[in-house]
Amino acid sequence: MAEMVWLVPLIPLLSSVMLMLCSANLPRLLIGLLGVGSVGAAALLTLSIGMDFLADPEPFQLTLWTWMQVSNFSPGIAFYFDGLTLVMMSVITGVGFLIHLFSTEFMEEDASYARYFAYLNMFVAAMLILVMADNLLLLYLGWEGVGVCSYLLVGFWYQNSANGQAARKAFVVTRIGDTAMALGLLLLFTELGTLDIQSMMAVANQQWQVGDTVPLIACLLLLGGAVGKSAQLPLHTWLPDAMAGPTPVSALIHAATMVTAGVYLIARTHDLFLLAPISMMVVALVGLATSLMAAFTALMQSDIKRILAYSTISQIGYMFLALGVGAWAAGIFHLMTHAFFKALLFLGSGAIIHYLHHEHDIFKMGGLRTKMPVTFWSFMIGSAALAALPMTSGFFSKDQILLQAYMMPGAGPWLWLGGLLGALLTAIYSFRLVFVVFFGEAKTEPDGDTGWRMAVPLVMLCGLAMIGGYFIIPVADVFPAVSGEHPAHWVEYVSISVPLIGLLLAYLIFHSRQINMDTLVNSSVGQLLRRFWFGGWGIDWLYDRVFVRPYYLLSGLMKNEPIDAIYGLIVAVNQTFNHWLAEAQTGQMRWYILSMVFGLIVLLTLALQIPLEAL
Amino acid sequence: MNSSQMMALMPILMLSLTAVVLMIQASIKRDQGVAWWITGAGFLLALWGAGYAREFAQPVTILLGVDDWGLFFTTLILAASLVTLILSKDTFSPEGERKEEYYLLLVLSVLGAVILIQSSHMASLLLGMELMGVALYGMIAFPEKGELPLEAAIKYLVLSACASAMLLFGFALIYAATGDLSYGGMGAKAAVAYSQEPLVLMAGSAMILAGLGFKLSVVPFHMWTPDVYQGAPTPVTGFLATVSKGAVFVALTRFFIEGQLYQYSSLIVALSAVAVASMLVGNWLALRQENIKRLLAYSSIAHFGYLLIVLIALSIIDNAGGGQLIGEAITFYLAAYILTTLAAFTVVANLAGEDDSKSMLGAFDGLFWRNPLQASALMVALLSFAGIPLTAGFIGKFYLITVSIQSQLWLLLVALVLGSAIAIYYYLRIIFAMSKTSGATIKTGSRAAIGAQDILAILLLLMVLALGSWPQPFIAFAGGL
Amino acid sequence: MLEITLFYIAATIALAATVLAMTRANAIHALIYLIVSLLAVAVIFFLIGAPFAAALEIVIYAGAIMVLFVFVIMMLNLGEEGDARERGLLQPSIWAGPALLSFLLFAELLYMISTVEGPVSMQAVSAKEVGLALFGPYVLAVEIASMLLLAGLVGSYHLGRRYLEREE
Amino acid sequence: MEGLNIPLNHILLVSSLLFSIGMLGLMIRRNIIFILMSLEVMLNAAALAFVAAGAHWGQPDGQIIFMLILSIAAAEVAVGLGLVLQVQRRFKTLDMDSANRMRG
Amino acid sequence: MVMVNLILILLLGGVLAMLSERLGVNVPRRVALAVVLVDLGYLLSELAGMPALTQLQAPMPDDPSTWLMHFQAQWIPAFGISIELALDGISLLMVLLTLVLGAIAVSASWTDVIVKRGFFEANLLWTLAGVLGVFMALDLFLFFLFWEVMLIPMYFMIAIWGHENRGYAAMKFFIFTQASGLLMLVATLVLVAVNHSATGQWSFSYFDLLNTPMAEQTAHWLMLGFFIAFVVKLPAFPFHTWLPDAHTQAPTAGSVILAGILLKTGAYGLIRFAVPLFPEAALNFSFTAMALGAAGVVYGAVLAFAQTDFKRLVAYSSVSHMGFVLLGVYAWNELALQGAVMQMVAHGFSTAALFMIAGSLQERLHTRDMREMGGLWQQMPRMGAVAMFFVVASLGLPGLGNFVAEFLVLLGLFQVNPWMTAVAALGLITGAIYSLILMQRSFQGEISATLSSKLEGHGLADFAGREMVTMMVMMVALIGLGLYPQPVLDMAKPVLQSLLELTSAEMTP
Repeated sequence: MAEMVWLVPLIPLLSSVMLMLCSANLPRLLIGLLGVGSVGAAALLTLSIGMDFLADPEPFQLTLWTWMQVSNFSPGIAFYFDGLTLVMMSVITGVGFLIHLFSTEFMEEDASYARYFAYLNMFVAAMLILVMADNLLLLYLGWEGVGVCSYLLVGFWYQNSANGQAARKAFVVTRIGDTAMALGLLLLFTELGTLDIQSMMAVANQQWQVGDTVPLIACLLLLGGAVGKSAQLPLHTWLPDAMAGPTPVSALIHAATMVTAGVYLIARTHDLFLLAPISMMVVALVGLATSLMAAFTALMQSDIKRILAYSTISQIGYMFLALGVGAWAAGIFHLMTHAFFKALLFLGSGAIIHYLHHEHDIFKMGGLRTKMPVTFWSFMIGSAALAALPMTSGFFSKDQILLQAYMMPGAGPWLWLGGLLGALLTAIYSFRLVFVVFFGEAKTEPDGDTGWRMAVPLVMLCGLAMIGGYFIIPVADVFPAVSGEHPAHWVEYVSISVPLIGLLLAYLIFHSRQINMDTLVNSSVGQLLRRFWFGGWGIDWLYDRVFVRPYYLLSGLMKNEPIDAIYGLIVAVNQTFNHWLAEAQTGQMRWYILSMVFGLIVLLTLALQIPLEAL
Repeated sequence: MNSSQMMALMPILMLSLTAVVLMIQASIKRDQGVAWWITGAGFLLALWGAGYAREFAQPVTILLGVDDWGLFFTTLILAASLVTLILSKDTFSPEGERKEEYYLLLVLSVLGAVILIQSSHMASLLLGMELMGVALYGMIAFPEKGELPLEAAIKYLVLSACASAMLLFGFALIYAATGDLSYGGMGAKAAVAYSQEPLVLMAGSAMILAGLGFKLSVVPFHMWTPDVYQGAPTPVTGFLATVSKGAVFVALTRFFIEGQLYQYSSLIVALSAVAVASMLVGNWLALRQENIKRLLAYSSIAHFGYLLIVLIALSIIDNAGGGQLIGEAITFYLAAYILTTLAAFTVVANLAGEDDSKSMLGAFDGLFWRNPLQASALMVALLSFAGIPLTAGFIGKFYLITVSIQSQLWLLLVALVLGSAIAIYYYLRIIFAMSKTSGATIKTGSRAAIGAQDILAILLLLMVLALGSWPQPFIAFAGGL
Repeated sequence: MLEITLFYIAATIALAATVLAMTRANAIHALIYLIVSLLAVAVIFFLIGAPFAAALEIVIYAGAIMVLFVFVIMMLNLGEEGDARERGLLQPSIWAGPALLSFLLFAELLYMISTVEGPVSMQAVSAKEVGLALFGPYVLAVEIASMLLLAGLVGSYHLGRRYLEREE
Repeated sequence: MEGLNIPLNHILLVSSLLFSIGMLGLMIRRNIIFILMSLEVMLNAAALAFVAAGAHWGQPDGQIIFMLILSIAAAEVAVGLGLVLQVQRRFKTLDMDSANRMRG
Repeated sequence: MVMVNLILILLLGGVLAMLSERLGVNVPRRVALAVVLVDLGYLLSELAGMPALTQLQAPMPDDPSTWLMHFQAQWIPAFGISIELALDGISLLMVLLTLVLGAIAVSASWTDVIVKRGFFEANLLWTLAGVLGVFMALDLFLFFLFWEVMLIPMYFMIAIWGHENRGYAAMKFFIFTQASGLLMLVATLVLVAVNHSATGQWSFSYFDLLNTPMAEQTAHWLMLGFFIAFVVKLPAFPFHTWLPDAHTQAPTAGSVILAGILLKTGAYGLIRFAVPLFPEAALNFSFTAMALGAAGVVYGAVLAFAQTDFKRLVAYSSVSHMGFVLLGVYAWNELALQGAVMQMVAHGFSTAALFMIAGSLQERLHTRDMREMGGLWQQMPRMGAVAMFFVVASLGLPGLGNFVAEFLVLLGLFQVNPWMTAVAALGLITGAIYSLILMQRSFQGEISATLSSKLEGHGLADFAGREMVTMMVMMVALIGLGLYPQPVLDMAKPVLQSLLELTSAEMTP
């Protein structure tokens, strides 16, 4: 079975190509079957391969062909399969399948049905290539591939310029990170002579000592890529805007899979990061800072998808924190659980949006609890998991992260404290959402609740979000073992109780209104903070002023080719000479004679110089 | 003078005979058709004579030195004269003006050119040049209508006479310094004279350069060129541009080499200044010129600037080894220039005739579609002027660059490159005008039968191309001269 | 010494007459001065031992060529108003530049002549010697000169004929 | 005739002066007749120099060139005056400054 | 003789195409297509008899017989000039590219040229012939000849069938390339003269002129002469300004040939002549050259972003892309050189396709101004999808040819100069910016008011069969290059290795 692993990305890819080529000629049913079926097939294949693997957990490598061979550079189109790969593939194909299924209903009335599934399938293929790649170059192929698919899907409704703007922003901002990553690849190859991840890490361990500069630079460059793709500070600004795409897309790409690619990348190349402790610290700090920043921002948003987007940023921050403190497995675990509950939440919001005529503003919703029960329960479970209420999947993963952060020598407790604050905020904003949308008086009337194609994925994801915490991911062989020590019990208790406090606060503020925040909010400081947080800490504004506008200005100034001015000058000089000389051709004979005499005098003057040899 | 020497003078004799026959014919019955045929026959005879004389190549008295090189240019010039003759038949004064005098003047002018080419003595140089010039005055002013030919003629006459006076005075000074009037004798004695009275020799040489430079229209003696080119009937302009300039350059070369003037660095400096100025000024002037005849005049200024490089290079390469190269360079460039210019003027003469307004750039709009044959000929000529490969002009320029590299004349090389770069613009302007599809109304309908003019244009076009794409035979030939 | 004195006198006359000729407004006056100048030059020729040249200068230059000028001036019947305009043209602003150029030219020639070694004796060349050379090595020149005159003849005939035809 | 003791450089001086004056005339006069006269002066100056140089070397060549100059002058003047007639007829003036139809 | 025939077929085919106009206005294009295909077929059939292209032996610079093909005939023995043509892996690659893109160019102008079609096709074929000559000539005189002569038909294509400002553009194009060509001519002649004085032989043969001993200063100046000629054609910053005008004003086929093939002659010249002839001087100069390349990458990208004219934008993107080639050549190691070669091929396809799309838009909308477009995807989904494909190709999406090229260049460059690499890598970002804005302004977003008023409810014709087939060829080519570039790399490899070997002796500092 294992050697069939290449089929997993190929099936969606082929389906995508078919959908593109025959888009006009296929009935909708067939399109749906093809789109969903291909991912389903990939999921089944992954399942059966995974079964085999779990029976015999031996990583294996499969080279299809040598991509290119130049000098000593010979990356292959090659896959590597181990526990980590399996986890990622399962998430991608599994969650991906559910979201595809959801989409068939969500996108039912869209004119570009085939195009949608073509893109989505292509995304799945690219994402699979990303996680299966044996070498960083192929990983980069997948990496850029998902970027393009993300671009296409965010800008899916291209008639609206704003969507295009958002899509371009998503692509360009991640591209900045990608470029750093590409430079990292160049550096790694130049230093290590290979891009095959496994052998690269082996060589790196031999060649470098812990704390060397080169691995630090390499790791920081890779981190650049990861930060871009995973929407971490300072390259997170694209993700909230990327919500312009269809909601299932947000669920799949901007919650469950693509945005976690950065986490995967760091986990995959963890040996390098271990060689550069400073980079690990940077990862942790970036993660923590991002998670706090995003959590504050999420608290202020009113657009349902933006809340979820910032929450995603925040949660990925947790994953980074986990990676940074060396809790590799915990990070990946959180990645998986997050995929479940965040996909759930996004799909839930998708259902709301779909049946509420594309309404995004949570304050225009309310009381949907009874009208859309499936959605409500999805949201409840999803939010519980997101807030890491005990027994939900999120609880298990987040708890691990916090505890291991605490255990980190040195800065551990501080990181833990920060994480706790984040957890508190998470609980508050997630239940704020629930209370505002589903409780209170009804403000709008939905068209109904979800059909089966929406309900099935929601229900299944509910299940996963609930029980996902009990999964044991087979990554023990992939990562170095974590010390088995446990922190003091009070630490655990605090960790468990903080989300509950958050829930309580949310209830008091947003539902029962027993705590009135209005005075605080309306004070001048409150307003300022509110606006500051609402705008994502002004980072977008800053970028706009520092990068975007100057770039527009610069290109606008140069539009008419300043270099041409130099050539224009040459032309002007020649024209001037032409003008002067042509003026001299007066047509008057006396003037001509004058010039001849003048010439004679010049010639005589030159000729009468006594030659050197005569002296 | 013995009979073998007479044989060596065969082309000159034939031309003189033609002149006499023309006069006799005029006195019997005036008929310009007959006169045309007589002239043509005379040129053909002279051509034959030029071939015949090769066996007898030798100095004839002190005045003329008949040699292979001179005979080659004699042939070339006679061919150019034939072209002029053919062009003259139809393209100007179609209203039956009596042109016998014109043909007679043409023959005399050619005679002057041939003498000039073979001159080895200041007297023959003087007489040849004047004969050519005096006949040309008449030819330029020949058309009865219009004021431009008259203006051109009077300007040419006065300025040319002024230049002749300079030339004469220069000769007188050299004669005073050396006591010899033949190039060789002068060159031999110049060394002595130079050690005693260097300034007289140099001043004389400078004035001679000025006088000859006028005929070559190099800067700053160039100002007459556009006016005369424009005002003269187009075939005469072509004649002036090819025969007159070519012959004068050959004479200058002889004088320069045999008189060993290249030894004197001050003259070389003066000549270099003239060359650089010509290359740049000529091209600058042509840059935005709207009248094709004037444009060609300006371009000829630049071309003779280029050609002067070869003479300057003599000062460095000398006769050792590189002399061969220089000889080939002069021969090739001049031949290429003459052929190319003839091709250009053939087309201009056909299209513009005597009508000045028809030689404006606008009149050439869409020529490609109206008259592809003539347009192609003009295009190839212009490309050859511009020095684009596969044309004769390119090989010529190739020679010049090689020569200037071999003699390490970097300044001149820079000027050459700059000038050529500027020149591309105005040659292309004409080509662009000819290729316009809008102005043409694309009417190919009235396609007249291919006339003599067309055959001539094709012939010249093929020769320019042949010389450019298969130059080896000609190089070998030129190397043998 | 007599010759030298005569030479200086002749030279002075020639120069003065030329200057006058160049500055006259009236064509006939100018022509007369020019003839005087030519005659003075003829005297110089005679003095430096070229009597044949002196004779030719008088007969052909002063005699024939200048007469051509006279003919034309008479044919054109240049009137007084032409004179007046010519006078007006001789403003300093017109001649200052050319005069400077002429002066420069002369200065350079002077500089050049100043290097020529002092008095050198002249040798007389008789008409016979000239004749022998003329029909010896220079015989072709005579032939070519005849062609040249023919060209001049034909040219002026063509141009003059048209003028005369038009006059009729 | 006996040898004469007139220095060559003096004669050259005279002829240079004549040449310069002729040149000056050429440059300042507008009337075509005067222009032709100026040309004659210049040619004459050259002729003087030739004859003097011939005498200096005791050769007949100088005088022969002088004769050639005569013929040149004659031919030029003949054609030149022919043109003068045409100029008068066409332009109704002999002022050469007015003959500037071609320029640029 | 095969190589001579290749050129002759095109030359005579051009004449044929011109004459065939008398048979009907639509005959010339068929003739032209047939001629190019026959030429291509002829080449392929000849290659069939050769050793497998992926296992070429290294062409030795001192032994022409090790080359794939070699032809020599006397031409101007007085100067040691001969008609010397030779083919090695790189030349062959370029020749194949030329012929394939030639066929595509014919297809691109299938309908948009209205007047004088015969002459148009003739010019097209003659340009191709000249380009083939450039890629095959190994006599420097002959090389120069082809180099100049190919400009003339190209000039006509722009000057006669170009757009509104064609005169200016054609003139600029011609003068830039001619003037720089003059420098090359002078440099060539000096080189030959130096060789002449060293050996006493006149020779223009590449084989003889390699390893000409000369002073450092001389080599430097000569190298500059060649360098300028080539980078003007390439074009590299700051000699690129002719390109936006020429590309914009040229008819579609002209743009395709210009961008697809003609620019490559500059790159080819650098690889073949400018560096190997003067290895040491090139090494000393490499920093400047690379800096120009990097500057071009960024500058081109920034200016591309600013453009509102579709073709102009694509033209500036060429400037940016060609910057990579310059970087690759002057990094002068196998990785970078392979990258440069790949870029030449891949850029040929991607840009040609974009110009074709521009041409199709112009044909349909009669404008190239993107402010008058917008939302075209809706009207022409196939064209939109195709455009999207080539846009992402041009921004360097992995899996497509351009990525392989750019990555190899960067990889090779990184080993030489990491900082320069960082600057060049900015091109990846800026490239994304302009590529996507192209898509946004033309195919996405709302339909502009001008356009909708122009359309008045009429639809626009989407890509039809002929266009789709042409596009498919290029798409398949790019995917092939992106996923399995090995055949191309293998063809170029022996050549590059022998060049590296040739120069390594002198280049070691």
